[in-house]
Amino acid sequence: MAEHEHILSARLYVIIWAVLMCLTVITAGVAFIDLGPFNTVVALVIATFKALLVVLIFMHVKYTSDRLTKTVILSALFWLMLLLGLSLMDYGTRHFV
Amino acid sequence: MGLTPNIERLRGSKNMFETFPLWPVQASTIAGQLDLLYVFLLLLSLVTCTAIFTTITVFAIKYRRRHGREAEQIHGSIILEIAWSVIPLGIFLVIFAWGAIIYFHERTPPRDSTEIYTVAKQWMWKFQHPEGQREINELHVPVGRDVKLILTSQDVIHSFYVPAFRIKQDVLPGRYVTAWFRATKPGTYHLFCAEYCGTMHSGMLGQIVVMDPSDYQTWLATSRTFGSLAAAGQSQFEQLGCPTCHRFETQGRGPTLNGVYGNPVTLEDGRTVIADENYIRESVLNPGAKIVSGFKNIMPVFQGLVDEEQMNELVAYVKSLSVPPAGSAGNPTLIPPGTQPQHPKE
Amino acid sequence: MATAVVTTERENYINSEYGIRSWLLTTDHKRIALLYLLSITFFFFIGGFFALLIRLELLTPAGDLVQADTYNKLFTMHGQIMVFFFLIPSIPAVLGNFLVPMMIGAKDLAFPRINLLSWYLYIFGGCMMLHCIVTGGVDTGWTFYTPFSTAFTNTKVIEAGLSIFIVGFSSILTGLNFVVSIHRMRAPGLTWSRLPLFLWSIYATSIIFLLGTPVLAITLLLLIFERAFHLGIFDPTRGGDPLLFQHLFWFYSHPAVYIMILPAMGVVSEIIPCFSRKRVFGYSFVAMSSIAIAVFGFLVWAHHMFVAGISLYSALFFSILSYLVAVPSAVKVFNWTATMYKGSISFSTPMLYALGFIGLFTIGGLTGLFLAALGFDVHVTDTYFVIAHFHYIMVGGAVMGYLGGLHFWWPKISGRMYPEAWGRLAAAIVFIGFNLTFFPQFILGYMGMPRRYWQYPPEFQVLNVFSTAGSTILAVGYLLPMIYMLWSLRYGKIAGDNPWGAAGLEWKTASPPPTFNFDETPEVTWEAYNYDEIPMPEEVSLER
Amino acid sequence: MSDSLIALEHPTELQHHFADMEQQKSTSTFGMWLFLGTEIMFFGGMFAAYLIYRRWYYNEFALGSRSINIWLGTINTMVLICSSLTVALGVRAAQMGKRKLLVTLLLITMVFGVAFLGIKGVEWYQKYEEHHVPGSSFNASDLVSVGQKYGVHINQAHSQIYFSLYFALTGLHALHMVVGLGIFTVLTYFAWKGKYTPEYHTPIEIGGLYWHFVDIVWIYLFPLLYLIDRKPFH
Ligand code: HEA
Ligand code: HEA
Ligand code: HEC
Ligand code: CUA
Ligand SMILES: [Cu+2]
Repeated sequence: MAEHEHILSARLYVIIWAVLMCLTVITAGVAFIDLGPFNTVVALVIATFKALLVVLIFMHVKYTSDRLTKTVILSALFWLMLLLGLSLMDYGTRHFV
Repeated sequence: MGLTPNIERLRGSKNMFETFPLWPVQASTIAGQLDLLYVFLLLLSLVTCTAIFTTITVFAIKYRRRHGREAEQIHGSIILEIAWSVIPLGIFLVIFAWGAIIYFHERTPPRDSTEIYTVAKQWMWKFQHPEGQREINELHVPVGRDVKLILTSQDVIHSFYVPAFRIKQDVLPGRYVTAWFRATKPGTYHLFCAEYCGTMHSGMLGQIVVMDPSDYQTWLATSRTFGSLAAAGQSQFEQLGCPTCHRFETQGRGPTLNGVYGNPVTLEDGRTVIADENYIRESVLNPGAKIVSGFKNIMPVFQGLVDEEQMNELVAYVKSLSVPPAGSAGNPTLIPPGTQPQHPKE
Repeated sequence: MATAVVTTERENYINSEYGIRSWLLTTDHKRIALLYLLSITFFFFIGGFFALLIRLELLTPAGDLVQADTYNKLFTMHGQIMVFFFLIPSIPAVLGNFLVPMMIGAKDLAFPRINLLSWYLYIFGGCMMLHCIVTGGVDTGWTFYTPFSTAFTNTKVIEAGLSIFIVGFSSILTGLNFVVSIHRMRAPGLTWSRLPLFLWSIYATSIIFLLGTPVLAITLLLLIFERAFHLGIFDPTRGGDPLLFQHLFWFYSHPAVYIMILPAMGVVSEIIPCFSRKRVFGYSFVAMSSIAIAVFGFLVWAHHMFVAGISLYSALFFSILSYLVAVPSAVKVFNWTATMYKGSISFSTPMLYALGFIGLFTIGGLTGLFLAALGFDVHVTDTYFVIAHFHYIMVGGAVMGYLGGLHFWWPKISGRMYPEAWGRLAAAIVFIGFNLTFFPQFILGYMGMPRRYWQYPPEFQVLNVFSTAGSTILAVGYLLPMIYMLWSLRYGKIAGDNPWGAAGLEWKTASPPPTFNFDETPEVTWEAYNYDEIPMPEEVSLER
Repeated sequence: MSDSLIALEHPTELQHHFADMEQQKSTSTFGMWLFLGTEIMFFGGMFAAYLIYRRWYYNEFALGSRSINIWLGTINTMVLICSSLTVALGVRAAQMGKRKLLVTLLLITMVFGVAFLGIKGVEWYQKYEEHHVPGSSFNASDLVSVGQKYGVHINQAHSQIYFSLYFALTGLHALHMVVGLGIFTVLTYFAWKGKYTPEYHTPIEIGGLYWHFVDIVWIYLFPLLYLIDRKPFH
């Protein structure tokens, strides 16, 4: 294993950390500006971006050669969407007919 | 009330073979349609099962282990695989469509049904007829009339089930749901509670008495009435002080309620909703949830001040203020204390 | 007789160590499997005992044997025990635990200590459930519908919920172990396309364990909070929606029914080729259909809620998807049948159970199609039709599969043969008793007899009497195997390493297997089910 | 087969049922990832409830969210991100075999973790003082009057649903933090004992995965609970 184990530079970690910190400030700040329905959108986009950074860099997913890890993450997210999407579908259409 | 309010009903016959039916009575328009689907499904299953079981039996006998005969290794066949996925799928879709059509029919009450408000509670059924009759655990309806039930529960989830009509609907607390039927055959039929609701779930029985129209008229005439439901609603309306805000000649502090029911309402946040029973219910119990555009949120919350039956009366009253067809044939209309055009009675 | 050999017996997982400690602290997957076997059997008989009481009560229309409240507790605890403490763990935790490492040619599961932990979780949850039963029980139905369970009943919902919450984690960890082991620990040469179908189905089951069970866990947790603190999440008087509970519950519990049936399908896919001496017909289709069932099984949950007040559109959606998920089941049934074609079929007990499985599962599955038809479901939902449907699949299907598998691998597990004649007799009794118990319930259901009824109108009595009679026959059928299998532990004929002449790595090691399964890691160079290369021993064939 | 024989040909950290270190490592990490997958679904059930009630009771959710201290929330987010950094660096230290650095970083991580829980505690205490803890003493009349000021109607029962979800989500998250702290205590102990080497440090790695996951959950909880509606009223 040791031969293809990536040791990332400490600098990269610190940069990512700095970006995450900034994004936290931004997301809190943006919440005070009225963007209509886009407030939620912006907040979630930022959150997703932050989560991606953590997953890809801190959790090394970007550097693993193992496709299985990615499959696991994606399928868990897919199943989460099933749960949320299909139950919301009921709530969203109750007023029809 | 004792724990076993309806137990006598269960102890009718003496010998268990006295009645031994194998098919439920058909007493509504839907029953026939449903039984047809059932017969189709039974035949289909019979054919499928016979085919599969015979094949297995034939193979089991023909290819049973014998000396000197080896099994022949066969790996599979794409064509067969496709055939036996696609053909069943096709059959399945037919069943789906058939079931869906009946369901659609079951879930859309005809426009001019008589509306009967039903309140379920542990462990009894209460019915409020539009003409003002009230019944407990017994519902009288005439043959041939479309009856729409507007159901709600006072406590837990119950389920309104009349096997002879092949209809069932879970009755939820805090919300109206509807079901409908048109009886086709006079008689007395079981009403079951089909959703488990506690100790006396199996005692939450009732009877649906289907009568010839003339008998029904007599029954109406002889049974005690409490004034029509909408009229009762009107007096509730006045007692609760609704008219201070809801006037009929003009828009008061609250919107006029004439013609609200069944029509779209524009809300403050720009959405439009159709004012159905649940909307009216919510407007009274939790007015803040949907604010009518152009009005302030000043209406008091009536949650806890009206019980389910009073709520039904209020709903019936507000509905009576709208012109048919949104109203219903069976419901006597009230003359609102305003200037809204009136429509003739039934 | 055979007892003389004991002294010369090879060292195996059973005799390698002695003493209670060596069992309670074992990390050997085979010993853990036996621990599960014992505990699950225990719960099966408790659940069965409740079933018998239910049936006795229903012998007469009036509620005369027990009180209404007692009856409600009986079916609740019957359902909860049978589902969560017997059927869900049955094949995965007993046969799966025993066989998965051997079938992949590994020494153990990936995480042996976690495996032991999941048994302890099971036992902990089980004891809690027993405690709950002894001190009062629950009466909500196994489905825990709100607001009855949160605001109305005064029975021990919290404790029952917690116990199921805990066994849930036992399932999750078991599933995790299986998926990881199957991915990472296969013997060299054992490619995915050479995997026995039992492993495919266990793999599919584990997917459901992993992605479904957590949702049940959180749902039960919310239920417990709601009941303890009246938060309002499921309580309509506080603005909550009782249907949300149903959505969350069935999101897990529909896939859970596939947890119960998939492993049994896997067992059948092993037995039929063995006793037909043939490769499975359409191997890859049978394998893929397991995965398809696991995945599509997550898309149909609201078919349990057609009359519950969901929207018309989602009802249509969930109905049509229920039909899609039935297709892979159909594919399996057809492939099993085709496997027998031109085979060389013998009828030992496992094969009888497998054939019984096909028949009863088909009937259960077909009636599932009835239920998925929207309009039809309106009439029969919450009646005995549903009861009959799922007992056909769960008792007629899954339990038969479990018993079949237990007989099939018994020689491997114990090193002894069970008595064949008794085995066949018991299989026949189970089959007859089963049909007598549950077939009348289809008719009852269509006639309109609601489920969870303590008393019922007299016109339903005749059919109920049949059903009760059948259940006593069934009880005999279930007691027999327990007795003769215990008997066989001591007096059974010594089984060879491969008494059925079966394919699969587990048969290539000793019976019972040594602690680390294989003396050296096997290398697989053949396809699964290479029955053309393995002869069946004469005894099996002559015995027919 | 005797154990000593196995020990001779196997590194001590290799469990008997694995062929080599590589297999052992990839097995354990895969196991952790799968577990994290189940965790997503675990939180998922509550997200479903959250989404539905947020749509139904937007005003209550918005005002409830306003009543939570955004400063504490933001600071806590930052604290967690810092802890994620130290964990990532810790894994790196383990990869390079720097024992002291590893122990230090693990300890700092735990300090951050405890700080997070402390701040969380302050926040909960504030809610407790405001009677915003769901249950018999729940009282959101303050929110009702805030609502009146801005012309939004607040139903206290629905506010309670918001706070229930708030406490359930943050509580469950905090529980994960506590478990994480437990794991890290053990890891620190073994790291201090010098158990982890560049060849064998899988426990650090999967412990790290867990910690990062808990961080990610928070990254979502923060906007979902604290930032529903902070924009000025007009
Ligand atoms: C192991 C358990 C198991 C399994 C595998 C299934 C499988 C199926 N179930 Fe079942 N079901 C339950 C256990 C199970 N069920 C339980 C426990 C309940 C009640 C829960 C409660 O309320 O307490 C229930 C309830 C239930 C309902 C709700 C009933 C109600 O309460 O109103 C529905 C509705 O759609 C349904 C449908 C199906 C379908 C379509 C399948 C399909 O997967 C079946 C697929 C199989 C086949 C179709 C047979 C093989 C096919 C062929 C041989 C093809 C040839 C056929 C033709 C060409 C026509 N089930
Ligand atoms: C895996 C699942 C499983 C299994 C195996 C069974 C097995 C059986 N079930 Fe079960 N059943 C359910 C799952 C299962 N059931 C579920 C989920 C429900 C719904 C619950 C609810 O509504 O909430 C239900 C409901 C249910 C009902 C409906 C109750 C009602 O709605 O009012 C009935 C009625 O006949 C019934 C009967 C039986 C019978 C006769 C058996 C038989 O197969 C059992 C045979 C076994 C034995 C008879 C054991 C033999 C043992 C002895 C003879 C010794 C006993 C002595 C001691 C323990 C000392 N079951
Ligand atoms: C203090 C004044 C006030 C009182 C008393 C009052 N309402 Fe209202 N009502 C309003 C206002 C203002 C609105 C519009 C804003 C809203 O939707 O909440 C309204 C809206 C409604 C609506 C929705 C109407 C529409 O056009 O969509 C119904 C139905 C209703 N009220 C019924 C009642 C009933 C029944 C009562 C008595 C039990 C009642 N109201 C008492 C002020 C009042
Ligand atoms: Cu009411 Cu069951
Ligand atoms: Cu289902």
